[in-house]
Amino acid sequence: MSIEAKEEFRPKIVAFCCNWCSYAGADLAGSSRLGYPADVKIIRVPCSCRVNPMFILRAFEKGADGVIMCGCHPGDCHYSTGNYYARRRMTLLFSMLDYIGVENGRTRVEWVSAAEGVKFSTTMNEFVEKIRSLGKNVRLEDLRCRK
Amino acid sequence: MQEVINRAKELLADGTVARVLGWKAGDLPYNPEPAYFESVESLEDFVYNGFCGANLSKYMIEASKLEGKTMVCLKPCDTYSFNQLIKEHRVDRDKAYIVGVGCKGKLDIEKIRKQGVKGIESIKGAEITDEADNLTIQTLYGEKTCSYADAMLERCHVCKGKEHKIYDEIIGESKDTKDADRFTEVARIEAMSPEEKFAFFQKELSKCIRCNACRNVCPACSCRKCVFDSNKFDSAQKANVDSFEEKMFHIIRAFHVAGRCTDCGECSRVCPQGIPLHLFNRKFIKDINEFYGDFQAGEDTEARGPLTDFTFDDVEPGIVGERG
Amino acid sequence: MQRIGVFVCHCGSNIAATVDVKKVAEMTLLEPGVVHAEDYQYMCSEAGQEKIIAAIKEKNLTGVVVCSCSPRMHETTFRKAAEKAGLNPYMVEIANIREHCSWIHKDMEEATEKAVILARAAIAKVNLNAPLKPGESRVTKRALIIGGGIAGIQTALDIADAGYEVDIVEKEPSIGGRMSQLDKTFPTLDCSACILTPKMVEASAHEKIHIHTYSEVEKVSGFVGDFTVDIRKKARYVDMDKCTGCGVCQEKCPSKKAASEFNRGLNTRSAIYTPFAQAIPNVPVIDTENCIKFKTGKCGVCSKVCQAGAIDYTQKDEIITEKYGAIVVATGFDTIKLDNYDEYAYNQSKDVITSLELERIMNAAGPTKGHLERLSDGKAPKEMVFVQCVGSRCSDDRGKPYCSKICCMYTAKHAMLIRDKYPDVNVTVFYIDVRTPGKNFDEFYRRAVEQYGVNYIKGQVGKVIPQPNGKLLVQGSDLLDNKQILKEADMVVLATAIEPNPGVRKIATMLTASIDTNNFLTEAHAKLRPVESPTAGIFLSGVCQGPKDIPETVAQAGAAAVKAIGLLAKDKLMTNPCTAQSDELLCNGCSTCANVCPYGAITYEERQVNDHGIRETRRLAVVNSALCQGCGACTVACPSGAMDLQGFSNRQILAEVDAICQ
Amino acid sequence: MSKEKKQAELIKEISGVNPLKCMKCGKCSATCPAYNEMDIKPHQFVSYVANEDIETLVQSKSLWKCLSCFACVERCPRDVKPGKLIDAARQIVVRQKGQNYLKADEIPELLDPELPQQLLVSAFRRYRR
Repeated sequence: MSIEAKEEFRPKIVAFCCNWCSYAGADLAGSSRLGYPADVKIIRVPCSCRVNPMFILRAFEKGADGVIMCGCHPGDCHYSTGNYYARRRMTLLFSMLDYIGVENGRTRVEWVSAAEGVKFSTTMNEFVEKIRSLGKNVRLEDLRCRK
Repeated sequence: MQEVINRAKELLADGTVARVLGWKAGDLPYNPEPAYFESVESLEDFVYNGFCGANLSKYMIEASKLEGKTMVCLKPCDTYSFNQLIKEHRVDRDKAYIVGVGCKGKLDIEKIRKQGVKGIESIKGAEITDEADNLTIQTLYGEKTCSYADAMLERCHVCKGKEHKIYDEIIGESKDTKDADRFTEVARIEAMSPEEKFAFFQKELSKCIRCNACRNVCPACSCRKCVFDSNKFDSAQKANVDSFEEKMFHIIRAFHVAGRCTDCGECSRVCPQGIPLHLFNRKFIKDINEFYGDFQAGEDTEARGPLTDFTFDDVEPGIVGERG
Repeated sequence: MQRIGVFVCHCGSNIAATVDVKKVAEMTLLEPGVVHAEDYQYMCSEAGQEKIIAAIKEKNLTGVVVCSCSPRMHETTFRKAAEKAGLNPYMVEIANIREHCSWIHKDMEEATEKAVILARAAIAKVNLNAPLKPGESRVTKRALIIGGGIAGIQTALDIADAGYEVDIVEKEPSIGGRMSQLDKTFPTLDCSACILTPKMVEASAHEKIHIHTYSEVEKVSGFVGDFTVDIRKKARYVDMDKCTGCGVCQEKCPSKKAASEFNRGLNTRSAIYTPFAQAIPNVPVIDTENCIKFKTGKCGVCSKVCQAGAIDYTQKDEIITEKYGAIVVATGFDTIKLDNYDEYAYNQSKDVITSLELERIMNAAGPTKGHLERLSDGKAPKEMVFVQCVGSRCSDDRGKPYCSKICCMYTAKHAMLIRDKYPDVNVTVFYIDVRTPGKNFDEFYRRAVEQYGVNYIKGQVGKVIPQPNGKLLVQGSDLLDNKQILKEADMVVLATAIEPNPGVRKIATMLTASIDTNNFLTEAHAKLRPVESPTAGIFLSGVCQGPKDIPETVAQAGAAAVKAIGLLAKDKLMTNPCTAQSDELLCNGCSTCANVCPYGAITYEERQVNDHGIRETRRLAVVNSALCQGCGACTVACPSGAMDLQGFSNRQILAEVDAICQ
Repeated sequence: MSKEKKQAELIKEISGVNPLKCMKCGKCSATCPAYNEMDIKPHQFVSYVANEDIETLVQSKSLWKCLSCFACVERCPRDVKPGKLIDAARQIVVRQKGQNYLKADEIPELLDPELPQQLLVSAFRRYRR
């Protein structure tokens, strides 16, 4: 058996956060120094309803191992109704990914308010843990995109 | 068929319509193709038989732009697509004279071939007026018979009903040919392990040659320019490879028509590779029905589609994992 | 190709302690389009901003990426700096390497790597940025107040006094609201009508205030500064201009069996009625459900007796459309229904009443002319029991989870008034806690106990059992004595929880104002913006925002007025340039986007297009950029990708995705 | 974990009640038909569990005086349900004796058609986990 240290799996995780609640929640997690792994990279969108399923599939195609979308809690959307549409879209998309055999834990939606820094941090920790346990995304990645 | 032709002649002659949208015989006995007829004489080529599966609703998008009315022949299930197109302002109701044509289930030549029938010369029993329960097929190797029901398209086994949802007049009788549950196959896949599901779709989708037939025939895929042909998402189509790309294409295609797809089954009918593409659309339909209540696109021209609607207590996306 | 400058901030040691800022600057220089990169102690400082300005000028930068704190913190600062240097402010993007990186990671190498990736994503985005210009919209100098209770009246008066036109829409036939139903007010015990009616008169006489009673808001469109509102003025069947308010019609009306809403159904009124004597306007309405003329076609007594000829049975609902710059919601409250609280026997006994009903009983203009008596037999009560927290502070689905806030004080008031007027009546109050934060509030409550001998028992009532002898057996607990108490009472008064007016959810939906699970309207910020809705141009006044008493309501009404005045005082508003736009060559005209737009910002028009030589008329989506708030719901709903969001375009977000997943 | 804490946790687990939700209104005691028979009153049950003094609770007379009429469960505005706590405390006593008197799986065999329905229901209520 090789004595070489096995390189730790460092997943690539994309988090779409709405500007008004979740991005602010992530800021709060930061200013409260509530850590989560550096594997998570946040993309700011105005609202969870801006997240096109195409963005999520594209992330996977380019080699992301997990994609999480965060938005305001239902009922609290800055644009009143955006997250309700996002909820339906993501439910259907996730169900479809599950249907074609993608491990269910690779996608997640979490509602995080601007006050929920703790929730943001715990959610990200959990999610990274989950992705680590699932391992590398091989079912959705386009191998030609691998560098 | 003659009744439809006669009526078409009348409508053309009295100027009610400027053209007739129907089917004409193809080069083989089982591949009639959609066609316009602009004169009484040209109607000699008009056919309407069991192989006229093509849904003519989508042709009305272009026909709506033409001068004068178009008489369009729609089968009961085609009228759902037509309604959906009205809802999306893609066709002009006033430009269409809808003749609801009778339908007793449409035939799938592949189903006949799968029964070992080769070298087909002619087929009897496919005429719409025929009461025969069997098809009599003249082949190079002699006469074969096969039951009409066994030769039907998959979609006819899950027929939505014999009722035309929109029409100006109805010619001919229709029959409800439903004898199966349309979600059986979806449920069978859902019950598989992730590995099995992945293997199943990997196998099916790797057959895809990105010919776009599914997209071009689909009455819901009526975009002037498809996202897969535009630079808006850097998603313009690429060559066929055994990778994620086909899945991306088919998931997004199904997603774009989710809540709008009437389950007409044209995508699967025209796929040259025989990929059961309707399984994507049906999955969305099944989920929509389960999560948000039964919805049939094209039932009417008013109802809000499930993806442009919501309730305050919709299920959370986490349901997908919880359901197991 | 853009010429991009990258500016990496140390934020003192906030960033530099965990992120190798020099390395970040160095690495970003390798990215496409980057022609300049530097780091500095404090980018947001005057000197830091100067560096950005200088670099933009010297190197002809077309785009700027600042790697610093959250864009929520300093995006505006850096955009302004860029603007000073002559660069379009929307060519600036922020990579958040503080809150999202240095503050949450400990390992320098890891944090630096992440900071580089975040910078790379921002660079990828800026590469696709285009200059944006905010639009301007005008402000209509007129305010709409929804609800004509004390909150609405006070807000209207304050706004009108500042010189702006104000319309009040009240759904009842008169303004006045709940306060007009109250008898006395705590903690001073002055008569409610005596302090309210002058305000009502003042509002109705104010030249800038226009009151629409018996009216409801039907439709709201538009946005801050420029709302268009349809108001339905329900048919009164009485001509407002002709009616003199003499009251003869009400007197002569033969149909007198309708339950009086104003008296909480404790007595009846005529079919043609004003809710109360001091109603404003003092013009009755005909309740068609009870009017004999409307039911059978025969009668017409009111018309015959009206000397002014004001009765008009043919009147129709009228819709008026008006433009407003600001809208204040002052829809108030009602008490909850007690159908789920069988244990208090409210539906079984007439002598179990709510506190609001007691207000009417105590009021000289009320159903008993102000005499305290049992509604079942008219007898004067000897034993009265008050039950606190009925339906308030309940975590089950029967009641409300919040404290209704006003009950402790009005119960002390009732107890005191009864003991004062009827010293022979024993008053017992069952309470869980007595909550009296407020000026002179606790003193008031102590007076009830010490001076008036009201018997306060700590413990809740479990059951009220009507007895065959007409009495009410009250079963409660005394937690301090650790006893179960059985008490015979003549009347039981329930301090019923209050809830926002049931119609408020519909109004909130029309206004796209957010509302919480209890149907209270949400503030823009719970502490710092308590009278504003998150939806711009919508302000909150009174109980629609949360339970409060009269002084608080009046204070908040004034605050809402000031906020509205602040808006109305402006001539123009700048609009967010990050709005949706439709590519006319891709648009199908299918209306899917319009279906999901929360602002009604998308309309359709038939327009001639030239699609690569094909000239045809097409149905196309058009975004009103003044209405669009930039949520992006339409961009995902659009199947062809025709709809895109400026500043957050599909390609920009995908570029970020690609940069992160690289 | 101390023995007291363990027992309190067990009661919370069996009853599914969070005693911290109690706002000490006393409606449970107000409504209890067996109140006068009890040494520890229904509302006090909640604080005994919250204070982890289960020993006193299980020694009390009240434990066996509760009729399980569930009036307190029905009327509690805070979802605290003292009746369920009492039920859980009774179970603890039963279990302390070293055995479960009934296991859910064995019930069908033990069913006696002569047995009154009400007794059965009350047995289920008392002995189910």
